[in-house]
Amino acid sequence: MKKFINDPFNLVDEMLDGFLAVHKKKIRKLEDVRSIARTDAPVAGKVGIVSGGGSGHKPAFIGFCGEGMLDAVAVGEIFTSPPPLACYEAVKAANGGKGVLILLGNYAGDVMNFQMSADLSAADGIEVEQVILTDDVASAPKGQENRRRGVSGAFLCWKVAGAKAAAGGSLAECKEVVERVNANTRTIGVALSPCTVPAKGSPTFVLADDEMEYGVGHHGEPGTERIKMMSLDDTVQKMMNEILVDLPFTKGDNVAVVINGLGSTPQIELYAAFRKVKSILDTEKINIENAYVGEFFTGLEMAGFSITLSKLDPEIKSLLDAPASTPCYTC
Amino acid sequence: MKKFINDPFNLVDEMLDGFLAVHKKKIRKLEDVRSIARTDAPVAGKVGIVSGGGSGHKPAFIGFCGEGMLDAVAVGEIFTSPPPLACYEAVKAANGGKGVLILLGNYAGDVMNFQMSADLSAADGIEVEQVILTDDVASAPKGQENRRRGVSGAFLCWKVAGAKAAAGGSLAECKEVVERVNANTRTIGVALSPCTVPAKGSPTFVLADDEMEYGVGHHGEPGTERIKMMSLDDTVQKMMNEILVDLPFTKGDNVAVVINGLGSTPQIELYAAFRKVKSILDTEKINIENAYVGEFFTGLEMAGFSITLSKLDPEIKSLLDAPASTPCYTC
Amino acid sequence: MSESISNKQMYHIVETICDTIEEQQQYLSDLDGELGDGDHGVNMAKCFREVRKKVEPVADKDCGTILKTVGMYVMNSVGGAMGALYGTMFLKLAAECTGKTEVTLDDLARMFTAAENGIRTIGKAQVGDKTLLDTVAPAVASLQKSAAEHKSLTEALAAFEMAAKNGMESTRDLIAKMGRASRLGERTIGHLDAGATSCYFILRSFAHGVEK
Amino acid sequence: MSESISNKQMYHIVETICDTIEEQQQYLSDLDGELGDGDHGVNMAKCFREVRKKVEPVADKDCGTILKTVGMYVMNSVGGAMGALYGTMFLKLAAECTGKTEVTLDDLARMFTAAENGIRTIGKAQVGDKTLLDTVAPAVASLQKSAAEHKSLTEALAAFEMAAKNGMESTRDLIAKMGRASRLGERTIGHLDAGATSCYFILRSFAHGVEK
Ligand SMILES: Nc1ncnc2c1ncn2[C@@H]1O[C@H](COP(=O)(O)OP(=O)(O)O)[C@@H](O)[C@H]1O
Ligand SMILES: Nc1ncnc2c1ncn2[C@@H]1O[C@H](COP(=O)(O)OP(=O)(O)O)[C@@H](O)[C@H]1O
Ligand SMILES: [Mg+2]
Ligand SMILES: [Mg+2]
Ligand SMILES: [Mg+2]
Ligand SMILES: [Mg+2]
Repeated sequence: MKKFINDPFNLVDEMLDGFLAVHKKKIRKLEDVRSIARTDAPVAGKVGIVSGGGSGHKPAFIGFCGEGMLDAVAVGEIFTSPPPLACYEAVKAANGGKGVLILLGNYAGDVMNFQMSADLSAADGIEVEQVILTDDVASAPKGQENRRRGVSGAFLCWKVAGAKAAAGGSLAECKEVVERVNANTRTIGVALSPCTVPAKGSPTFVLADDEMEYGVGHHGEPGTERIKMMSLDDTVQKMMNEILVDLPFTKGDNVAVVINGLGSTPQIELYAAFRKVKSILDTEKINIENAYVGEFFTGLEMAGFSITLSKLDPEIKSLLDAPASTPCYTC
Repeated sequence: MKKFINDPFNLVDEMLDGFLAVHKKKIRKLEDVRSIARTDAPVAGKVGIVSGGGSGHKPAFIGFCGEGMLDAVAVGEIFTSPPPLACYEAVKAANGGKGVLILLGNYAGDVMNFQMSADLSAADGIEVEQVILTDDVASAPKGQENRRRGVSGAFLCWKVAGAKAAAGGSLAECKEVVERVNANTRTIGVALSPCTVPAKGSPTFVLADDEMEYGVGHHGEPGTERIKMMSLDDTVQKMMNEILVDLPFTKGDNVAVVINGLGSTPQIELYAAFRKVKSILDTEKINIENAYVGEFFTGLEMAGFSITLSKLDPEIKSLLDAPASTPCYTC
Repeated sequence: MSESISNKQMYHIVETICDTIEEQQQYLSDLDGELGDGDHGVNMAKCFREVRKKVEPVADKDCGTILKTVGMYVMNSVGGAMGALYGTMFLKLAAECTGKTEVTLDDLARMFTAAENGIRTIGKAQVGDKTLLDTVAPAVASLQKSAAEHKSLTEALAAFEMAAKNGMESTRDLIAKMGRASRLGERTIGHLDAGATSCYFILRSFAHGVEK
Repeated sequence: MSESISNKQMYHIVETICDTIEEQQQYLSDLDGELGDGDHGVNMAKCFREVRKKVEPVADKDCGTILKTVGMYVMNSVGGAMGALYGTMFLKLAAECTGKTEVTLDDLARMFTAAENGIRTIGKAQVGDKTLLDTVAPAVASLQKSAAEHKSLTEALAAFEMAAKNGMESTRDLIAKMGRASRLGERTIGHLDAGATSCYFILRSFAHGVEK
């Protein structure tokens, strides 16, 4: 393992020290727990939006804490969900008196720890709702959507939830709009090489020189198939075939596209992938309204990318376009 | 070589197709040449700021084309400077009648091709000035600063030049302020693993499992030393020792810091590196006014990072803080 | 062996847990590597290294305090499914012996019943889902049976350990229904579940720690 | 061999350049890999593969048109130091034989003198800096001398090739002062310069192409 680290067990704390120093205008650390909040949280009279999860997904989650997106984020160890107290304090910090919406990926640890924080918060009289995100088509078959992992589609959900809350939406409205986004979002990922969790020191998987892990998760979870290397266009075509039929996306749909680098795939390849996605959607007469290319939800230094399609309606489109100002995303 | 590509010789064009489709609100392609400009270029009565160089440095250069930064960018093959015609058309597209400032790295190809474009532009009656950026301390000894490579310090130069031009600065003023930034900026890089130029197919260098390339260039140029792996803190200390004495930066200075990932180093490590930079600067009583952590000027999927320090004065500080809206940087 | 566990023995039990997890770190990570993300040993070892330090200052306190100290740390510092599940387990164990410097077999049966319920509530797993519940549930059932039959503490703990072990072993032939491993479906057959295994080491430490 | 180069021969020369670069691609990249970024062969091969297509439609035109077609493509499509330097070289060669269907030794000497000057102006290198100028300069000097001495075209081209070869070989013992390699200082001794080598192949093609 070659990494720029000191003691691996201090890495998340050291990262957070640096992150807080760089972004002190936008975010602050909560006391006693490893959670952050936008500097002005709680915003009185606004629904609080909270997320969190393991670290190592740069820029997720903390990079999206700020105006128009997440009010507070609980920060776990690398690829490990944060403990209930961190989640609970994040909820309290986000609570502006209008309730708090927790958005989380569908990982056992996140589900348990956020559930406990929700119980603690409810006992405090804070109105709390949760939406568990499930956009990864590779992680469970159609019909079992609620078993699927939440992956890079989360970026869209955070954006929409934050914008809806900023626009004065009620807790129920914020929850409903995120559920709508989640229900209309599909993602699939592919990897060329693994990542290494510093505390563990060995790669999460091993691939031959001519192999790809198809359907990989962003912690390096095994995908649905180990396939031979293909050209970029063939790879994208295979991924799109799977996503398009799953929802399904059909002629005339308006969509947002996210091409998300998983860590070490150069942007040049991501934009080239977008080009192929666009040409497929053009053929299908599906209209791209919003496009995001870059790193949103990575798996340390994994080489790979994911494609997310999300069917839009006018409200969701306008919420995506609403202003946001966070450390890693501004619009 | 494992990459998401089709024909390597089409990669830059395919990338650009994707890039233009995603960022069509901010940038457009020029006709007949591989160059881009902000959609509203030329901005009448404003000095035009132009840069360009080889591709593969995501988000540099094209990611910083837009309001408040670069007006036009000439796009080369991977790690290869763009031809004179592309540079020339970029200059013409940026020319709002108040002259054009070209900023370039100190690479033989860039110097030659931009010089030819400057000659062609001058023949057209366009007032053109050039500043060759030279922030990499590892690439030539002190006293021979003009032989040094231009690396991630360029990000600060583009920002400042763009802001000065937007504020109504004359060509001479824009040139002067960039020269001031360049003269006060120092960078050093280190790599853990190489990158592979797709058309070539083999890594730019080979390192043993316990080695780092110290002083590496962002095309994978050999550094000044091949050293044994060290802890992050020791690595940063060594880099800072070299940068600090070179200018020198001294007690009471106000600085901007850029921690630039070279491609596949996770943000978590970059922020941890920033933490150590900050602790060293705190000890030296050097005050960080602006801090930038992320990818600004990469070398494909190289694992590594660079540290840039730039001594600020009030004007430069305010130009850094001025608004910008580009595909990959907004403030 | 006496018919109850003293607070001193409870402290030994915790030390035994810490020692065992440390010893088994690599083994647990390897198991998790087969089906999960391979960090189970590292996570557990890091956690229980810290538990050892946290518990030392309360070594002389009552059993409830000792176990609550473990549970609070595990629950609030570690994170992950393990933090929630083992945190809940130790906090539930603690809650049932608050203030006690001696814990009888009846107490122990009540404590573990509460722990199992806590794990079921938070984890929502069933027996057979290839999780640590497959270790916990038969061990707790055995303890309840021993208590009902007024077995000796020694006999009860031996049966408890054996039931836990069989429970752990049972996961080898199961298909994972929970956690990361559940995405692998049939591919999980033939591998022990990492959580079920670490849980066995913890439960075994109750038997072994008392012997010290 | 006649005492001038016909436009037909000039076309053969260009074809020979294209063939040679294609053959030597790996060798050139390997040389560049020792001191530079290892792409010289790939860049040159990609370039001259396209040159071949661009020149075909003007195969019957005058020498100036043929060489200008090469120069325009190299200058405006390839990029890099090579695009600027070789682009300049071919455009300067072309400018000195505009409209000519026959090129004499005197013409050739004038053409290459212009090319050398162009390369010096744009590249700002000196002889001895370990660049392609170390190939060009002695070859051009030899051509000038042959012309002054009214040597036969055959003799002149043989001497031209030999001078280019020696020039290329001279780079082995030099320290690079230009381009990427210059950052390596003394470490560059013992390696041929990639640009000097590709330049030798180009100049040699003038001799070999005429023979065809
Ligand atoms: N819902 C659940 N109920 C009980 N145990 C569970 C549940 N989900 C996961 N586990 C246990 O968690 C173990 C994995 O723990 P660990 O590797 O530390 O966490 P992670 O999967 O987050 O890396 C599994 O082996 C399984 O025994
Ligand atoms: N200033 C210069 N004048 C003449 N030749 C130069 C100059 N700079 C570089 N070269 C030549 O360029 C060659 C490298 O070409 P190439 O590898 O294609 O470009 P790059 O260095 O951009 O990858 C060197 O071998 C050298 O001969
Ligand atoms: Mg884990
Ligand atoms: Mg090159
Ligand atoms: Mg695990
Ligand atoms: Mg080269």
